[in-house]
Amino acid sequence: MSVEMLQVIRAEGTYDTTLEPSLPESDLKKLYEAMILLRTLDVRALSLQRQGRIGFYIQCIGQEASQIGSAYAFEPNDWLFPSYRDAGVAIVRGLALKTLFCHLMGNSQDVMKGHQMPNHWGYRSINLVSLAAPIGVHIPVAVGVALAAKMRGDRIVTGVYFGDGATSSNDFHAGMNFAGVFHTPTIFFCQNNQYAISLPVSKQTKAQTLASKARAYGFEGVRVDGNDVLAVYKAVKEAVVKARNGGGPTVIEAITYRIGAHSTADDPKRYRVEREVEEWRKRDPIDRFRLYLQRKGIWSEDLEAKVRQQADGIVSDAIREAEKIPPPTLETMFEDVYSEMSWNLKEQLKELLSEQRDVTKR
Amino acid sequence: MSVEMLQVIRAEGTYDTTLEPSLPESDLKKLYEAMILLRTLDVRALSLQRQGRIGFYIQCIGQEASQIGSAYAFEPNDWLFPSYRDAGVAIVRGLALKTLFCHLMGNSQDVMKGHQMPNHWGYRSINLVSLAAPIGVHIPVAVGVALAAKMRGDRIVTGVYFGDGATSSNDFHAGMNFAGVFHTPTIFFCQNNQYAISLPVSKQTKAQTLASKARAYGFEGVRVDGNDVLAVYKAVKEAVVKARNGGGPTVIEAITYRIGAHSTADDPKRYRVEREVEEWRKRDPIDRFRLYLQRKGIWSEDLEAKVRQQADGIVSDAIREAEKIPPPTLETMFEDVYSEMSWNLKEQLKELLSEQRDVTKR
Amino acid sequence: MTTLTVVQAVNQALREEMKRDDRVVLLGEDIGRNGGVFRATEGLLDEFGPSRVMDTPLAESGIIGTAIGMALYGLVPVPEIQFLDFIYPGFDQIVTNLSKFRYRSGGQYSAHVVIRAPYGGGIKGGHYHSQSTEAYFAHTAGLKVVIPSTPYDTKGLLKAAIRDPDPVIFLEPKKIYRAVKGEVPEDDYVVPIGKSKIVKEGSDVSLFAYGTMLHVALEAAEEAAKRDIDVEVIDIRTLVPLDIDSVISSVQKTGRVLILHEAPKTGGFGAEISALISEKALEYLKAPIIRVAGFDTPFPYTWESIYLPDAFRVMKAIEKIMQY
Amino acid sequence: MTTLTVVQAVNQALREEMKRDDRVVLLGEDIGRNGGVFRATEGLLDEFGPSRVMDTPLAESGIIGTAIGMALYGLVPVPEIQFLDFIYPGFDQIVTNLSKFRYRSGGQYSAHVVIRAPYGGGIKGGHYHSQSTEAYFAHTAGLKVVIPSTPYDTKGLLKAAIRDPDPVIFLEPKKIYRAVKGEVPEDDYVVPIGKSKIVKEGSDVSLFAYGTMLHVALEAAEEAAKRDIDVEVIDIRTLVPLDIDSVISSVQKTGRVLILHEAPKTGGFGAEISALISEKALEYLKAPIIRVAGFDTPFPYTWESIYLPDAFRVMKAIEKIMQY
Ligand SMILES: Cc1ncc(C[n+]2csc(CCOP(=O)(O)OP(=O)(O)O)c2C)c(N)n1
Ligand SMILES: Cc1ncc(C[n+]2csc(CCOP(=O)(O)OP(=O)(O)O)c2C)c(N)n1
Ligand SMILES: [Mg+2]
Ligand SMILES: [Mg+2]
Repeated sequence: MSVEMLQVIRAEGTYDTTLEPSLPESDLKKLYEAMILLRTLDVRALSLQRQGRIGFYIQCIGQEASQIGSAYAFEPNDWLFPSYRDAGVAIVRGLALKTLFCHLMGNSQDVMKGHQMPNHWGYRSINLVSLAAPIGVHIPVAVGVALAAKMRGDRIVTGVYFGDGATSSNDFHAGMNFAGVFHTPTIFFCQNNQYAISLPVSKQTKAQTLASKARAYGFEGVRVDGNDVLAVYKAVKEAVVKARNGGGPTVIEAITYRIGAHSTADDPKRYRVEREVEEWRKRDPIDRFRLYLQRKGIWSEDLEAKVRQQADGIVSDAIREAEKIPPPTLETMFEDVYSEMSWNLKEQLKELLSEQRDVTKR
Repeated sequence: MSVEMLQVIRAEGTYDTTLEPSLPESDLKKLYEAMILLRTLDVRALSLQRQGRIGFYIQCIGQEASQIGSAYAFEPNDWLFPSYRDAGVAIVRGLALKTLFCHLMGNSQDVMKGHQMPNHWGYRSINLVSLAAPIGVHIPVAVGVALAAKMRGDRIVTGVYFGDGATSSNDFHAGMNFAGVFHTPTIFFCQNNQYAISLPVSKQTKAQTLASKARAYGFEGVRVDGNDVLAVYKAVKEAVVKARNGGGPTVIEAITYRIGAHSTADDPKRYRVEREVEEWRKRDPIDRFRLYLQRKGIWSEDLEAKVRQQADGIVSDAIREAEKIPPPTLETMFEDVYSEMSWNLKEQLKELLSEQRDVTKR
Repeated sequence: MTTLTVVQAVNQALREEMKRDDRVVLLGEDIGRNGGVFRATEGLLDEFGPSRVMDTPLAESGIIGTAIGMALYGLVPVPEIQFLDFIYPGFDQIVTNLSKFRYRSGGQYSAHVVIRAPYGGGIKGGHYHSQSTEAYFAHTAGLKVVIPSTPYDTKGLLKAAIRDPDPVIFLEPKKIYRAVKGEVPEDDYVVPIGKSKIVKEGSDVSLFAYGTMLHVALEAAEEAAKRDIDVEVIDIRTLVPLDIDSVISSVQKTGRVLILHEAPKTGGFGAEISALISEKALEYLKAPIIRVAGFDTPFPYTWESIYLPDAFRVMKAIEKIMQY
Repeated sequence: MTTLTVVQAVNQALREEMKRDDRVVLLGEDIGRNGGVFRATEGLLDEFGPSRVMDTPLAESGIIGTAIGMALYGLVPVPEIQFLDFIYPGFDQIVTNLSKFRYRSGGQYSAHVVIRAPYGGGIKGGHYHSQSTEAYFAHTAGLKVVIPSTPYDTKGLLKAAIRDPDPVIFLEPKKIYRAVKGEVPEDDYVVPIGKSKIVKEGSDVSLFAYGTMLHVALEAAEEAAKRDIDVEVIDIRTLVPLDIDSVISSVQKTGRVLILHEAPKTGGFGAEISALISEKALEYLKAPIIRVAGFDTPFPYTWESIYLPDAFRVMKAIEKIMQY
């Protein structure tokens, strides 16, 4: 297994025409728009959290190419299993941002009914499966969906998103092995953003590459430049097509970097030097793609202004709308434990309501 | 990673002098004696179980070269973590067979005090760690012992035994990764006996070889002919020396075959054909080593008779002695839950004793 | 009607449900060609083929995690865990995913999986083939926990579990897999989840038990009858959701409570039953609530038969309670 | 004496024990340079170096399994699990190895490991950063389970745990990590494992609590005092082995029992306390035993403050019990 990595767009925006995926201009623009929207969302959500308007947030700044490029390679009926950092996946799937902010706020229009903490999204309507925080547990689940679809003869693919740290988890091992053995149409999309909270990937594993771990399960792994949206798109697209045609699973390792903190509860200054971050800032995935679009004659100042304005509008509107929505009722806390409320839950709900407490305090 | 496997003694007993380990005749004889003793023990223990004189047994017939050759490559102060199938490891360590049978019988001289079921051996006196039945859980423990020794500056190595099936377990993944990251002196000795109960290894994983899984953790794996005691010895010895010299962990995959049933509760006719077993019987590890010894002029009919008689004697004496030993006292059931008996255990013991029941029934 | 063992009843329930509903699939270790180490899935591979009876690698988190995925996609997976003692590599999947999928998704997804596992002592398997840890699952909101004690109930409850929209932990009493036989109708029926059963009416003591211990309870009740003590034996059957009304009405009738399980006493499910009783029916109690249970040790090998509660021990407790 | 927070007390206990005994080593995720996500190990890497403060890969079964091995070899590992909610990948190691090493080896080996983990609600972390599953551990024979509620006890109990020869699950109330401050002596002391503490004497109701809920109990007791109800507040501190004598004598005094924990009610540790009381002190009870607990749902996000028992809810229960 080579430690090479697929790159289409070079740092300066030049590109390898032999590798360039054949995407029409409209798609290239969509990719760009999505990346800008994601960045805009990310910045605004962080500031909302700082202002106490949402309780918690996990940024993805720096990983836009990985998220947008990969998600774009799937078909709408493919099932995706994003991680907490992957707002980009939801964006590509067309999730309305108001819906997303209602979730971040846990209000009464949160599809998750305020049951889950921010960034733990899941929307059946767009085949995005609800996330659990414990690392790795979604991996065999994604394999199970793929296996079920295969058994049913449905030609869908599942894509599961996780980080470098997740490769150490039990469920990475179990999921990968089951995917290999049952030859499921599953894409294991690993964003190697160099850190698992404070742990650098060099201390996470001594494997030469994360992609190479696929060999332990009898299938292929591919490394791509995770800050190059076209490389990511190309690698994932090929893997998706292969999987859909019965070629089995693939691991994609996208080499990228977590520019921001792990989460709003983290302070990266404690464990990494600013200079390293600066180095990676120079490899910004949006800048890189912009240079490419410029070279292709697609980008213009006007386009930039329009795209940014549009993104700002979408995000601002979504926040404004979402903030109007009241919290869910107390009853919802007892819903969805079971398909029907059991006697003990009914009893507890009844007692709670009989307390007649002032729930404006929360 | 090649799928070749190290072989020293060929099927007919000829051998590769360039690979032959330099063992004096006395060691070769000891290896042979140990293999015969192990086979003798295995056959007798099985028949004891059939007669109801022990409750359960797990045979290792066919895997003698793997077990004896590997265990022989460690030093006495190295810590070994055998699996339930590895009576051979205990034999090489010099465990008195009476002690072993007292364990199989769970009597009052069982060092485990009758707490554990048969084949779940562990003897601190010979650095053999007590086993748990759930597959894989001893793997990170062996890594932890190695890590602690390394931290203490003690130049010991740990050897952990498991089967092909165990490579799918969570704890294989965790243990291997920790060993890679902390560069521990640990030998992962995998007896690939082709089956995990009824599951053939081809359905256990799609990896080309089990040894190759080491690469996913940044270290080396080696495949050896597990029915060739010298090949096993050589490969393990090299790995042990490397580990002791700070070279880190190694996986050894010994290719062998489980000639018998999985355990006395298993009926292999349900899932494999007799012809396959016959093929492997022809590759009997004891026969192979005998041919080698013959070619080396070490073996004679006399030696054979003596070794067999000796083994029979040791096993028969041990069984006779062990069967004389009465069961443990009821009190022992409450011991070793904690360093000191807690009030609830005392209360329960007291109540039990006050029942004044006839405990000859058991 | 035919006479079946408990494990045959499992087999029959699986077969019938697989015939009835092609979404029902089985997966687990050695369940295919080998028919399961206890033969619960015997013959099903031949009948339904390898895509509905899947032998899996040795990884319980893979089995349960994959099953959850299959359920999300609309299948009804019924994984077998070879021994309950081996479920812990998959415990994270149970606590984190299985029990919370419906809740965390606001009802969008449900992980309708029925995990079958033989539990408890009785085969001299030491602490790793004998444990009864139903209390872990009963304390995990979002799971239902069912433990049958007869062939009839086994078939009816397993069918009910497979048709129930929620995840069910279905624990099978391995000690009586073959030892207990009973009449089982050949036609389709279910035994509802969430309902206990008065197996023997009585007026002096309420004896609550489930699984293997139900039979110990009955044996003790018979013994007690000889001494003119009229024991009511209730088979709990479903631990979660517990049939609280039946528990309370029995206590109201007898005023004396004995709870029996083989799991260690401390923190066992008996504690929950006891606590509910002293919360809801304290005024009816004529004597302390007694739990007869496994000792607070790991499950022992040699003294298994002494560790496991038997009629002798239960009888002592009945006497104690009557003398109070 | 200095005033410390709970998390500072953890840090001080670790530092002192590491100084006292060079067998004590720490391992876990982000505990080194980062000082732990709650800063419990802050400064310890610098003081003791990377071989005694080890950042590990993201694998709890690796952390706990490796720690067990280190303990067998004679070290005293104190792994940190970042949140109790993340312990389940290592649950097999706990149930299978940690709790049973001494037993299964007939006392030859002991896995003297102290697992520290922040537990419980209070940081709006949803169901995966808030759970209180102490009952799982309390039902696992071979483990000791300790939950402190004050900085003083945190230091003393953690030191005791590190010196105790048995494996200890040491759960730290994350809600009050920083919120509760208290005087902590700078010199060496231990608070014995297995002893509860009467935090406030009283004669009307015995209120048992631990961890974060102890403070809720005290607040409720104060409120009750205003209404002339004299509540005795007992900090359980050690769940296993429980200080049964103190529990029973308090009940004998008051005859009214209220048990408070934030874990879901069904199968929570409150059930065990209740069951022991109705087994051993039924005749003293003047009212039903009431458990105030978390609801039987996964831990919710938005309504966390309502889910968690508070003084308001406890006060309602006190009133109910007094009116009985
Ligand atoms: C089982 C488990 N252990 C620990 C954690 C705490 N934790 C949350 S995120 C994280 C690091 C994950 O790193 P990685 O997989 O690289 O993803 P990234 O955050 O970099 O996107 C850790 C340790 C967790 N969520 N689950
Ligand atoms: C976690 C777990 N799951 C299932 C089992 C049941 N079981 C016992 S041995 C075994 C097969 C092990 O196969 P392998 O690792 O190849 O070792 P072998 O028995 O062939 O020596 C299985 C599935 C177990 N002991 N532990
Ligand atoms: Mg990362
Ligand atoms: Mg095998």
